[in-house]
Amino acid sequence: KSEDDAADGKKSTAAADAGQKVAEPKPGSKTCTVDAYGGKKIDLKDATVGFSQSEKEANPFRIAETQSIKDEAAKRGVKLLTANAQSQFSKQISDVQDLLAKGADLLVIAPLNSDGWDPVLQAAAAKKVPIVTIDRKINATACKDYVSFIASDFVEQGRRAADQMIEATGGKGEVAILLGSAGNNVTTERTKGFKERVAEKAPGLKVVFEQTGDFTREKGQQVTEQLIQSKPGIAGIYAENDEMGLGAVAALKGAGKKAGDVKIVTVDGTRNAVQGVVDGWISGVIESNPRFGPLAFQTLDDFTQGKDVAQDIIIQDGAYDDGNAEQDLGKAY
Amino acid sequence: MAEAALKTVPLDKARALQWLQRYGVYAGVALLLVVNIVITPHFLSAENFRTQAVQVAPVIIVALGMALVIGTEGVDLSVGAVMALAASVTALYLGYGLLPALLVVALFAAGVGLANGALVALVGVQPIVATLALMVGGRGLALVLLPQLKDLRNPQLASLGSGDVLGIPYLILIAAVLALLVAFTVRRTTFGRQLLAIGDSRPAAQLAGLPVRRVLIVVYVVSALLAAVAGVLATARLQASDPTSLGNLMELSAITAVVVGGTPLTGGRVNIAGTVAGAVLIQLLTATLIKHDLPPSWTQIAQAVVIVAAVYAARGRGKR
Amino acid sequence: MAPPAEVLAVRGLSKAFPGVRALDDVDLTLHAGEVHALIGENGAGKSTLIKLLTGVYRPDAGDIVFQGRPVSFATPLEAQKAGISTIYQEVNLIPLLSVARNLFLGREPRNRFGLLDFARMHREAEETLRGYGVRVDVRRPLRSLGVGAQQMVALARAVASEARIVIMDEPTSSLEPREVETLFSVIRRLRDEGIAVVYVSHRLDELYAVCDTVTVLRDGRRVHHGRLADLDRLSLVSTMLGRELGEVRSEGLTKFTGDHHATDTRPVLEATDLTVPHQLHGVSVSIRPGEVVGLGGLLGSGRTETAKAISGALPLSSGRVVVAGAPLRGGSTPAAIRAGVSLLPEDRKSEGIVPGLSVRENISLAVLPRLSRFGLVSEARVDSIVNTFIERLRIKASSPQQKVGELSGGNQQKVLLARWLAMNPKVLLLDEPTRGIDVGAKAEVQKLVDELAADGLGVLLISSDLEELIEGSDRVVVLKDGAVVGELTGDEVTEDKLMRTIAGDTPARDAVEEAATDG
Amino acid sequence: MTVTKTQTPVSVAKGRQAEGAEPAGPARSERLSALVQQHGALAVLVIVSLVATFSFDSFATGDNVSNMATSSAFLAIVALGMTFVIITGGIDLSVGSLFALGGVLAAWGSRHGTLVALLLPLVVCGAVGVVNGLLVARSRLAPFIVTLAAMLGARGLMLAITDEGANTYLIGKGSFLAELGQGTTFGLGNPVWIMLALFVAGAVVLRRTRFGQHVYAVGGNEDAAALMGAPVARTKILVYTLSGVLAGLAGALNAAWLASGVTILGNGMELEAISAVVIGGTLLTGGLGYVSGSLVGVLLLKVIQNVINQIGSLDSSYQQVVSGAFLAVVVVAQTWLGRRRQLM
Ligand SMILES: Nc1ncnc2c1ncn2[C@@H]1O[C@H](COP(=O)(O)OP(=O)(O)OP(=O)(O)O)[C@@H](O)[C@H]1O
Ligand SMILES: Nc1ncnc2c1ncn2[C@@H]1O[C@H](COP(=O)(O)OP(=O)(O)OP(=O)(O)O)[C@@H](O)[C@H]1O
Ligand SMILES: [Mg+2]
Ligand SMILES: [Mg+2]
Repeated sequence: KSEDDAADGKKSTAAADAGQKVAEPKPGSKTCTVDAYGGKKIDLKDATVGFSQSEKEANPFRIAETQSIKDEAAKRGVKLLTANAQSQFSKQISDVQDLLAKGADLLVIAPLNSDGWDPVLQAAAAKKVPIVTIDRKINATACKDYVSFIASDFVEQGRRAADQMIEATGGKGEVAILLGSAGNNVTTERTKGFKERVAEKAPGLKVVFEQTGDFTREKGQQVTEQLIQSKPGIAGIYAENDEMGLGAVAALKGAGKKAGDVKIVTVDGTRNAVQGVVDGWISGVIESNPRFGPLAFQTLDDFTQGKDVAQDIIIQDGAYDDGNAEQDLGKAY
Repeated sequence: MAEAALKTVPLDKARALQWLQRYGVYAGVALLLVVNIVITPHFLSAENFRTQAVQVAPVIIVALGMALVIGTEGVDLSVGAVMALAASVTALYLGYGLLPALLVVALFAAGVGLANGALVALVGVQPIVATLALMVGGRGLALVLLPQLKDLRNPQLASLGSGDVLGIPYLILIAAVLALLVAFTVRRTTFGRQLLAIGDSRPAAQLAGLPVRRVLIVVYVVSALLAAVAGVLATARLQASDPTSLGNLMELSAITAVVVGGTPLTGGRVNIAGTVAGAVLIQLLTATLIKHDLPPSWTQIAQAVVIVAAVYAARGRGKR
Repeated sequence: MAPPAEVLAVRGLSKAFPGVRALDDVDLTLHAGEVHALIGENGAGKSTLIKLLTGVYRPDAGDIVFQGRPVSFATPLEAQKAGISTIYQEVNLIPLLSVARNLFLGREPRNRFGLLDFARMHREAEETLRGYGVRVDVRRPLRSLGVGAQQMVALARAVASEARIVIMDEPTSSLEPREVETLFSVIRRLRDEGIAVVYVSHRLDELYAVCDTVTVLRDGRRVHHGRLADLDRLSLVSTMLGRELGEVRSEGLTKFTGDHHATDTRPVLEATDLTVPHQLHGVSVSIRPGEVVGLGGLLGSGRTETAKAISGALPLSSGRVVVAGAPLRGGSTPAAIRAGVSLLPEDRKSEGIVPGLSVRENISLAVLPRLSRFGLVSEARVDSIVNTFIERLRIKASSPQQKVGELSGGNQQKVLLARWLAMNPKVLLLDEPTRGIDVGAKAEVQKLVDELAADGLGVLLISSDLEELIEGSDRVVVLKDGAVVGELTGDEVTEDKLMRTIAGDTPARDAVEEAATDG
Repeated sequence: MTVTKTQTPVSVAKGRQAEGAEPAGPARSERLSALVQQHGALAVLVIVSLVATFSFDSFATGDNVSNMATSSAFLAIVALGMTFVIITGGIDLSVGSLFALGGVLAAWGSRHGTLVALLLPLVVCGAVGVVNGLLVARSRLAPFIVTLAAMLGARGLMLAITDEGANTYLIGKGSFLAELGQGTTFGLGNPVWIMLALFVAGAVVLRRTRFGQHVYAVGGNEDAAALMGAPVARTKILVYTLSGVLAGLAGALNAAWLASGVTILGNGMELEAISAVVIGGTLLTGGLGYVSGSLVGVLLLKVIQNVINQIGSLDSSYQQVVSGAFLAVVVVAQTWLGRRRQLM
């Protein structure tokens, strides 16, 4: 018996209207077709789709992502093969190869890393298997090595987080960044966007502390504890995911701070974080929507029917702040 | 006397070496404290010391069990997984109240400890491989039980994580009591002596009629139980159960603390005070690097250097 | 005849360990073709001297002149290359490697591609070993050989290199008589080739059989040197122990009186039909209180296994052990110990002592649960027991806190005896209790066994030292190939009879060679 | 003290010499169990593969086999070095980090030519290996802790040269290096051939050279080996160096295969390599081991992973439970077989 079984119920009801919306494609953005890619038209219904997930389905983002793929496949009656790389990149490479060997006609990949996909792309190209990558980009040529890329713009997420931070702190003071795990390009891009925007719009805001919290709540808490001891005057903390942000909240609570004493901005949009906004501990959450299923399958469907699909499908992410957190809580995952 | 004069020089060196061998860790801790007090702003405050102590407490608790295991010439790689398992089980059973949940946690941990102990003592599998199997499987089980992080809102658990008596947080208190208990066990009990004898020479212990298998199994169970305590405390502190990342790499931190603290990996000797100091040394080092906002690459390299330096200083003297 | 060339001259060699002056200002001279006995009590410094000569330890003071040049070897390898080969007392060969590889390690024959030439290696290894009476499949791992054969491999290895000096630290402690003979013939051959031999042994007969000269060490100092023939056995012992000749003479060389009287006719230990696959085939032994029963047999005849089976250290496939009327649960050492059966293992270093623990902890190891309450040790009671035994057995240690690993062999043996005596056992199984310990300590151990038997203890005595077996036992059970082949009682216990029973119908030589060629 | 507790006095190590009843018996069963210990993993591999072949259509296909071979090659090269280390009675935890470091160095170096790209990882990782070896052999520190430190240090170094992991260096398409990693010869990837060549060389070195004899001797009984004149320290330094070099090489080849110096590689690889070596019949206590066994061990791990993927529907957490359980079963089986052997 769990402590708060009841709370879980709410989730599913709201999930329906929290699907991804595509940002208006910029004029002139590139598209791809089966002919250009060099495959053949097939009917998605008879096809086998292979899905390679990068990390264990153990955090809200991955859970929602895998679930949404599975749900959509079930809805469309498509045969789905799945594999999970358990955060090991070498395993993901062999996972995808296994999926190909098992006869996947189409691939959806949530890459653990942007680089190092040559062997997989070659193998897929040899079999003319179209690839759609979700949530993270593969560094390769679109419409040649893969069909399209559906994801949020991480740099943009960083920029928007910076906007929120500037607003919350009034653009002055010292802020800290809780970095994601080292070597991860989500980390790199969310940092880049944040720093760029701060430098550009609020020179009064200084990034004085950047330490990794490995995307986990525990590390986020521990690092923040050290931070508030050595820099008691810190005005804001930018956490590159919700978990670290919640860790920071725990640390602040532990140190006897009040909600709002230190402004926290996070990225992801999980339930707990949005609840944090409602409670006043978190100033803003930039959404990174994990529900890739509908969009991914729509793209595959269009593509296999011979229609044009965009090469870069950037999702319009939402954001939560004290204005909308309460009513949008249901949209969070 | 000429002879005496001749001897003083090498003798002093030998003595210094011996001193370093015995007190090196403590000297290291003292040095880091002094350096920090000088260069780190706001270091010298009760709050700060409390933070460091609270953060290191779970590591110490795990390292205590690890020290016992290493004393028997074994090693336990599954401690991190047991922490995760403890977190999962706590979350699952907290609905029945804290105490019942803790009992179930203890059962699970004892199960893992028994499995480790049985593989090592009854089947004769090398500890490193036996516990590796449980490290992989244990974390898997934790995730099967609770596939994702879960927030816990239990006031009792919350007070366990952040409450205190007379200003001393429970976490520190528990770690201290456990450390004393384990140190006492090693020094004063039959079990402690038997453990050391087994670690020093297993065939001799066997022929001396010691209950070798029982002692080994108990040691692995104790290690698992201590890891579970650490897991529960970490969960209580976090107010959330996080089976994915809780206890990751804890086995390495614990082993490092034990070895840096002067317990040899070859068994037969256990240094509990040193183990505590070893854990504190690594904690202070990490804190220093974080507080001065040095990049992670630095942290890792610095840890590597400190580990080697500490073990080098404490090494048994080589060829005479 | 011109005096043979001086091969080695050692002057003023000293070495101290923390708390011990292991060697103090020792001189030693060796000539080509000389067999030099190095003797002394346990802990006198013999092994230390050897280790200094061969680069295992560095001397604190003194110099070593080898073949006219001062040398200082940094490693045993250097010493070996220069021409000093050693058979060490404890560390020997590599059990998992094949016999041939052990023999040739470091000087393997190679073919023209620089790769090892196994065919040649095996051929040569077989040939070489045949010269030492060992016929085995040299491709098998060394550990599949008996101890004696292993020792012969070590010997062959040491002699095979271009040695000028061959040092043997207690080479015979695990050899059987026939093998000792082989060893002696090798030593004589070395002597004829002008190679100097340093020979360490606690067995005085052997010294007189092969050695020309002698150096006696006592407490790390050289107390005598000269021709061995000039000193009779008793004087040798008295110099070694530093006691008056008369005193030594009056006490005799063995301490056994040989006549114990069983106080009870009912046996305290009855082992019947002990069977362990491949090792024991239905061995039965019974011991009455106050009786010393000897267990005779060749190496590998199953004596150790019998003792281990009785003490529960080996699981039985059939057979039973009854102690004082109560059957024992098989295969459990703790159960046997609780019932009052204690085993002093043959292999003191790896199965007996716990080297890293102190004398105090080693003595109290088995008895600890009795000195504890709720698992807590009563330190006062431990101290009192430990002190009693240190005194009673005259254990020489710098303090009860000294590590047992640092003690000399004899004192380690006494610590083990103390461990068991503290348990107040009913039956004591002694497997080679005096192997590798000096005459003084040996006499003390023997006297102790006598006293214990007089107190009503049942004793099983395993010894490869026939003299000891004959003088010590009331009755001798003889084993061969894991089965009882005879029993001698009372007047039958004579050297001649025992030898014949042990050998059985087949002469010893054939038995061993037959075994050696299988596989 | 030179005389440590690792020594095995002859008297414990003795085996059966005289066994009247059945003279050939022990010898034959000894050989048999030696055979099983050496090839037990192979038997398991064959069984698992057969079962998989009959259960899954897509298992025994050319594609699948060649994929498994390629992805095994890198771990196998690492395990080869680990085999040498473990036979000496040591352990090397730094290989995972060195694998990552080697890859990054190769990718970085590829901008300065193929030679630099290939040599740099070998030299740097080899140097880390030398340091490991020196600390283990000369300063007599425990291999576990020395290589644990090296594991941290090497990863730190890798992060330092990639701007805390933010930079991924790429290897130019069509370069010699990329061809080396991605090309195939007779249907198998080049890394597989390189790996096979290394294993053959490794087997020859281990079984047919003096150095190989020393490796076994040091692991079998270090003190005895020293007294018998084996260069113990040099042997140890060499095996750690070899392990470092091979880990670096595996990393470099992997980078060539992936055409980039991926920074998130190699976590936990040391444990995988150790498992493979142990499953392959090499004793962790040293003195006994087989290069071929390690290869089989690696393949076994890969096949199991492949089978889990073939099942397809297993939850990621169940996958872990299954691999843990499998590991336990294999080591228990190994230990039973090994124990029978020790009785001899
Ligand atoms: N490594 C060591 N550390 C401390 N003390 C030692 C060490 N090795 C030897 N000793 C001490 O040096 C002295 C001489 O020991 P050594 O081994 O040379 O005696 P030994 O004459 O060979 O005796 P035995 O006949 O028992 O073999 C002993 O008191 C012993 O305790
Ligand atoms: N599992 C086994 N299979 C075959 N032979 C074995 C096995 N275990 C032990 N042996 C052999 O059985 C023989 C009996 O050995 P044991 O030690 O009992 O002889 P012993 O008479 O006590 O001689 P020692 O004087 O050396 O103690 C030995 O040669 C030993 O190597
Ligand atoms: Mg000696
Ligand atoms: Mg014996």
